[in-house]
Amino acid sequence: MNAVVARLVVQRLGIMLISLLIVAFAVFFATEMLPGDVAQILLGQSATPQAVAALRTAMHLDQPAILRFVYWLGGLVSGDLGRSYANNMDVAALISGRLTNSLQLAGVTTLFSVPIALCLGITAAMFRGSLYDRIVSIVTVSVISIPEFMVATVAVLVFAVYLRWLPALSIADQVHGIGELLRIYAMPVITLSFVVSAQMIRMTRAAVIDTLNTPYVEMALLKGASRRRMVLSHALPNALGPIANAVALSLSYLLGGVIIVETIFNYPGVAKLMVDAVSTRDLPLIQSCAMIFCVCYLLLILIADVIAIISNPRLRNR
Amino acid sequence: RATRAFADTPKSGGSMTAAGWSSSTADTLDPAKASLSTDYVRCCAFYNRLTFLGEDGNVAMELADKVETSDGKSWTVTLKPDVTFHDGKKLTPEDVVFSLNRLKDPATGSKVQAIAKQFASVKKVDAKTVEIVLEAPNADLPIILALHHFMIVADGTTDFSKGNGTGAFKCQTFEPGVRSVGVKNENYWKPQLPHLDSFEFIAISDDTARVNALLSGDIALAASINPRALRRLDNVGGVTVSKTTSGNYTDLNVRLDLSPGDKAGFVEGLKYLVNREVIQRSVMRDLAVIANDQPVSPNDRYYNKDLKPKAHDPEKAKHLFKKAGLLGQSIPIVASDAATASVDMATVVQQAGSEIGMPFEVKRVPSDGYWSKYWLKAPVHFGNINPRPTPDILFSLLYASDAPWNESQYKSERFDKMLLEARGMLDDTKRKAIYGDMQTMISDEAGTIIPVWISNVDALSSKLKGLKPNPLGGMMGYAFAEYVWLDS
Amino acid sequence: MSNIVEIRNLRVKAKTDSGRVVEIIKGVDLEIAKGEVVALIGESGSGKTTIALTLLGHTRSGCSIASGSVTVDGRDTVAMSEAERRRFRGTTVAYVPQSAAAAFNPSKTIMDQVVEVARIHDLMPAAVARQKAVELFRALVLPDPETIGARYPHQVSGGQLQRLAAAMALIGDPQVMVFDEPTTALDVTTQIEVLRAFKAVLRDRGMAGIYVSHDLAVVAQIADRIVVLKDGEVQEVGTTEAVVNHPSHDYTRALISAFHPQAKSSPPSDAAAPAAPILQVKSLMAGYGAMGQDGLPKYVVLKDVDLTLERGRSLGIIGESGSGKSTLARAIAGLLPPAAGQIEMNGKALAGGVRQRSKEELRRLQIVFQLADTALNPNKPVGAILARPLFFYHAMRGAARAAEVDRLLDMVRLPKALKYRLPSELSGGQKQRVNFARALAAKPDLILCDEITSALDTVVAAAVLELLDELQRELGLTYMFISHDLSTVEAICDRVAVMYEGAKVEEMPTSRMKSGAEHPYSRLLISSVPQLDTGWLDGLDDDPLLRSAMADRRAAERWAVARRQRS
Amino acid sequence: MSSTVSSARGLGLRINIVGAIGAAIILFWVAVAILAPLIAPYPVGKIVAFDYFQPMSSSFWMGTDYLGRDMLSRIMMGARYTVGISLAGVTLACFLGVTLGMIAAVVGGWFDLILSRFLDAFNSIPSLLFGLVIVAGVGSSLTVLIVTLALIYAPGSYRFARALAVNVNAMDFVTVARVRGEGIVYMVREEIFPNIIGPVLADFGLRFVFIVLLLSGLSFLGLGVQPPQADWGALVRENLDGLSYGAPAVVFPSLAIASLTISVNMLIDNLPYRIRDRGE
Ligand SMILES: Nc1ncnc2c1ncn2[C@@H]1O[C@H](COP(=O)(O)OP(=O)(O)OP(=O)(O)O)[C@@H](O)[C@H]1O
Ligand SMILES: Nc1ncnc2c1ncn2[C@@H]1O[C@H](COP(=O)(O)OP(=O)(O)OP(=O)(O)O)[C@@H](O)[C@H]1O
Ligand SMILES: [Mg+2]
Ligand SMILES: [Mg+2]
Repeated sequence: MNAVVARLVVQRLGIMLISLLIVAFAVFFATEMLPGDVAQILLGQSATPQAVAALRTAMHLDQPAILRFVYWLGGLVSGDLGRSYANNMDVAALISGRLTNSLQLAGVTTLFSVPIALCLGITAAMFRGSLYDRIVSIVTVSVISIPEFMVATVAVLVFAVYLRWLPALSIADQVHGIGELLRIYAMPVITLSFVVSAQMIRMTRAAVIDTLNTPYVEMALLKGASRRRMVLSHALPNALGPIANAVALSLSYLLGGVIIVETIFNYPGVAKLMVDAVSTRDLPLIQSCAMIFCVCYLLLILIADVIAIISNPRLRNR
Repeated sequence: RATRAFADTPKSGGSMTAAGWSSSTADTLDPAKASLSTDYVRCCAFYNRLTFLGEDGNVAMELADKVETSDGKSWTVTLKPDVTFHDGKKLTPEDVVFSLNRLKDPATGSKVQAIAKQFASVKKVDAKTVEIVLEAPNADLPIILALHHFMIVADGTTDFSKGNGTGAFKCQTFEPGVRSVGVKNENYWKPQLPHLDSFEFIAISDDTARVNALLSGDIALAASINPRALRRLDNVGGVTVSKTTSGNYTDLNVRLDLSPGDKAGFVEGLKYLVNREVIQRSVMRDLAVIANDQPVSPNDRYYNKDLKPKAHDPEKAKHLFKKAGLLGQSIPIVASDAATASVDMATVVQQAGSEIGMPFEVKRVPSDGYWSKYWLKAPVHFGNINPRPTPDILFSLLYASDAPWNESQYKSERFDKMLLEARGMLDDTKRKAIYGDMQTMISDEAGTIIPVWISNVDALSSKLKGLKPNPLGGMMGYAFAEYVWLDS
Repeated sequence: MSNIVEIRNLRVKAKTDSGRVVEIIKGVDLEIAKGEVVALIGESGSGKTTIALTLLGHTRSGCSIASGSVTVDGRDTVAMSEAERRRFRGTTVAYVPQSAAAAFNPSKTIMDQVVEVARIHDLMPAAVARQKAVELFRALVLPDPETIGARYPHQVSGGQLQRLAAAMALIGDPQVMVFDEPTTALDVTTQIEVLRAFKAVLRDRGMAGIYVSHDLAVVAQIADRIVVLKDGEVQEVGTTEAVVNHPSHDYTRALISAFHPQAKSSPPSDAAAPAAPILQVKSLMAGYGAMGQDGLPKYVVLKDVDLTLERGRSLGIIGESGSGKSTLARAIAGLLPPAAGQIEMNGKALAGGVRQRSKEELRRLQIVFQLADTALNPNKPVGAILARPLFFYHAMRGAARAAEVDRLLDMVRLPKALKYRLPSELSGGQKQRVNFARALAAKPDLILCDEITSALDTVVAAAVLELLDELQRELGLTYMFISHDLSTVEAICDRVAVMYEGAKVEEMPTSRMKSGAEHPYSRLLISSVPQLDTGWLDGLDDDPLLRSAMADRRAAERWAVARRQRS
Repeated sequence: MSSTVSSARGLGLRINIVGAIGAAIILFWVAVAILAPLIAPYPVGKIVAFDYFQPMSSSFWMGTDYLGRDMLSRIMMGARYTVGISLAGVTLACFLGVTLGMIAAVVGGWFDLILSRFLDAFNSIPSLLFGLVIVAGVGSSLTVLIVTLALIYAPGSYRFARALAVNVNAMDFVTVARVRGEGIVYMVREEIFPNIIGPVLADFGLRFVFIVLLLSGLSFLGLGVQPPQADWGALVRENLDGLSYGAPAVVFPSLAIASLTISVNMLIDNLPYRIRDRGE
């Protein structure tokens, strides 16, 4: 790693801390705005004012919320995510397993969808204007315009209910070995790929076409280079920056945005955890999830920017 | 028939997965805090109650050998001998005293604190007897003790995550919001039970996904399925359906102390406007029984058979709205997915209203926060009430002047007096008469419109045997795990 | 003697977006003998590049060959299949582009791109290709021939890049080289080196070449024959000697007479009143990058520059590429707030940044940028571009404004109909005139002209210069005229300042430029201007002064590159 | 590109066949949306058949939904919400995002840094939480829904537009305008915007698709469209049970969504262009 990248990374990590602080405050105020608090929600229909007050005292929730929030922030500095209000478990313990699941799903989806999306985007750019290009672009838009829950449900109906090839539920900790991994992840991964690929395909295509119009690609043509060479060897390296950015933005969806997939396939990930946390007003848990989403998002953007720099010697050697 | 008898002979062994419809990080193994079906299922598997309600609605004994009283106020409970907790500790009266007393303590966060308040004292008498003294006589105590929250936990328990009870299964895994696994308690005090070696319980909140998981064989029991999935289940082999008509209902509440509910005629008009038949047939797909605006279910022995539901009569409704001076005024109805089928019911009312020139405006609000923000508060809104085992509980919870959940702010001194009177009454015939009158009062005077009783439908693999309906709710009153077996 | 290239009745058509088909090459015949270099000259838009590209069987998108044949080495590039063309390109015909800076892929090393032809056509093993490339670098007198290939395009200077582009073309040992204005973007000192390198290589290998340019003096040094084009048709063909000395066609004659622009006619009020300075620059320091602790930016470009511009006069700024000419203009215009020093206009100090200056101050001082391509918003028609300053400064609207736009177009000798076009539909000269007209629209006192004629052919450039002169006389404008083309400066300026490495090294009246320059760099610069004389370039080797100056320069260049790589 | 070219010479516009088909479908849906109350055969909320998920029939052209309501009427009325709200939402989102992005690029410096980081942070707040807060804080109406949709999608649009605008901002013609003393509004509107409009429109197309889908998610949170009305996404969602019966109630709204989103993108990829008089 060279100086430019190192400086960018250091600077971004600094900014990340500030962003996290902003997010923490925003989430805190947002949560405060929601009706009801943990005690009230845990008691549900039996929440009489006295019961709520007593439970609040019992749960040490009688301090002002802002104070509890500040304590939580203090704990965060020392790496302590706090305890969940809803079930008094350590938030870190509550999250770790689920985060692993989410990262696994996101990872498998990335491994699956990114190469396919890049291939489609690049080939569509290569044969711009051809029938192939048109089909790819229409199919891309159709694919994202089908709601996610529908894709997932159709997949379950076909592969799990009628054909019985795959399990309808993806229970992450049953994975032993590659065959099982494929069986269990197949449907969630396909569903998610449908959602995230379109943007990657379109942006890749646009970025490659953009660089295909440059004089150095025309020069390659005049050197006798084949279309393949023009695209892969000349256009692509220069389009890497924008492509990495588009990929990063699409992938950032894979952590917090997959609630529907987690619900339908009963996959225990952090998106559902966050929803649970919101519905129980479990502030430490909400905060921790929000921090995770934010860190992942900023990291993805950072990685994209680093790729852009590394792929561009002009920036790399500044 | 021979085959049938053969099929009905319980088989031991095997494991199964069942799915409820909701779970979250707030899942708990503390019976006092249990709030969702998933909690009840777990509690039933890991703990026992002193009594329980059988499929016929009659009280049976579980951990208690006997529950006796002479005046309805002071009760003695004799415990069964030789019952042990999962950790090997013997069941003692101290456990019962601890379990019941903590329900009273507001700091516990108990769901039944309002009911447990009537325990004036719970005391150990001797090595196998506990004495419960009530604030006032209540003939229903044995039924109250059958509620899921009244499970007996070991004395002094503070950490409930182990699920240390006397129940048929030992808790092996408990991940809130994800799943729980129970393995057979080999030392279970009930002979021959449970049949299963282990069972796993998860929740699939998406209705379609739950049915699909059953159809694909991933789970053996899908609780509370959508009525619209029935047609699908009819056409496939290997799946059966278990219906329970219980006391669950979704009601349209009009607060009598706020406009428009305070205008005479409005509530009555609404009762005539609600098309119960359409709700039963279209919204509930016939998995419902038409109800008569009061909370005691037809299964209950105190049900007043003579009280007829109001017929759908738009003209009469129109007349009544006009009388209330509200005809033509747009009135919001708050509905939410939090209250089962309430959005669809609201649109039925809305449509009926639009045909007589009464524009209702459906306000769908998020399920999130519904119970704290809208329920009991909005002038016209929906509620959803789970079955309760006795009219006394229902009335004191929902209709007494000081009831915590007085959905329509119904206030009647006469009603309150009748409630107290009936509670301590050990004579069943008189009690029935009083309860009958009270049902009529609610139906005519309160602002709660209860159009139908909602049946609960569980779908199960036909390999799963032994599941019977129970008045406490679906999945055999949530206690299926102990009783079902797998037929290979 | 057999011809290696024969173009017969070539017609190229282009389709415009309204579907109209226009012919851009209208039946051209052309032949090139083995070992012969033929120059294509003609004004911008005359079809030079289009013809050159047909030798490789290529047309730019939107264009296509309508009819005719282009036979190279006995094969017709028009009739070939695409696969055949691919094999043909780089091996039989090779192309050296107009802007090498744009033609190099910024993300690949130079070596990779130079040997790419060999790899594509599988001409030789990689190691051999590299060896050959190094030899070519040496033959093209590039510094550090062994290691220069490992650099990226942005790490070498423009002149070097142009030579590297030639190496890239030569690696496949083509029989025909196509040079498309390979020196237009270079300053004179660099141009000489590149020209010499090209000439040597072509001569050594006996290659045939087609050399596209609009600069007659350059062409005179390198070509055996000259073909003069206009509007897609051949106007005149002849040996270089003949065309340069006895042009027969009007256009050629215009080209040649434009080469010797009229020297600046002294302003009428010259001696009478010593004109008050309109702009004074006092010990100006400016640069790029973050401000350091000493109050100076990280890269200081301008070092202590003093300048005085007198009203109604023109000051020329000359200097090699990177010497800070544009930076000076940017600092004066307020685009680059100075780190130290002062700029005064009409005796009043100007604020450093654009935002602090008043609208009136901004109006009086206009800047015209070097690259007309990027200085015009590609999405606005010419009319709108010109109308904006009229509205902005003078609140003109409606018919008055339309009339004024017409007048401005007229002033810069452009047809009125042009106002409906987008900049991309204009030729380079037209764009530059629009660019200039926009500055005029503000009715300024002072115009900073940054290389406004360097992309234009001599005829057009001469016309623009004449226009500048005329406007100065009519409107009393003051110019600061930046250029690396000394004859241009000579034509328009009263005084000239020489910049070298960010400092003003010398200032003198234009009339003394040829004789009175004292600073060695000024002298090198002045003697590098090509002459319209076929023997000029070859005669240079005998000039000892130039040779030593060149040697110094090369050392300095090496040092500069090394420094750039370190930082 | 497409060989057949149809043109509207009267307007001086020209559009190719693919773009024309896209435009025609969009116009069709806009017309349906406008005329829906007049042409819908039944009231949206009326249960017209006791049977649910009925197949297509002569009285119910698109079958019935899960309650036995007429699907054709529901889709027609749904067009009002899907077409109207999505277009308004995406337009507002892109307007906000693109404007701020361009301003950030032109102004640069601290303004840019702070705005960018702030919007990045905003972007990582889950939209569910955001939606809930909105409902809790400001209540629910169509306007609120549109603004919420816009706020959710504006940061992405901002990032995209800013990256493009930064490149344009480095061009000389922008500098020329700056030296002229132009204000920020002119710079952004006249100099930057026309030069990024192409990619911005392509982005608009994708965002439109996402918004159509997000709409149904938000109406389930109680934001905006209220029963018995439903946007198309909500129609698909509420009739999803019908999927296993192949019910038209779930197929038709899906087709409607696909036809609208695809045609918007088709139109954007093949926008009509003006035949300009270039004076020759
Ligand atoms: N794609 C196109 N569509 C329409 N006309 C075009 C297209 N490309 C080039 N032209 C026109 O073709 C003519 C010849 O262009 P060409 O680039 O060959 O000129 P040139 O002599 O090389 O000019 P320059 O000196 O400016 O490079 C010009 O008038 C130009 O406007
Ligand atoms: N934005 C910038 N950041 C850093 N350095 C710059 C920047 N712009 C120009 N420079 C450097 O400043 C120096 C002077 O550049 P300037 O553009 O003023 O040269 P010039 O004399 O106009 O050259 P040319 O004849 O090529 O136009 C060069 O070394 C250049 O690399
Ligand atoms: Mg050219
Ligand atoms: Mg310059």
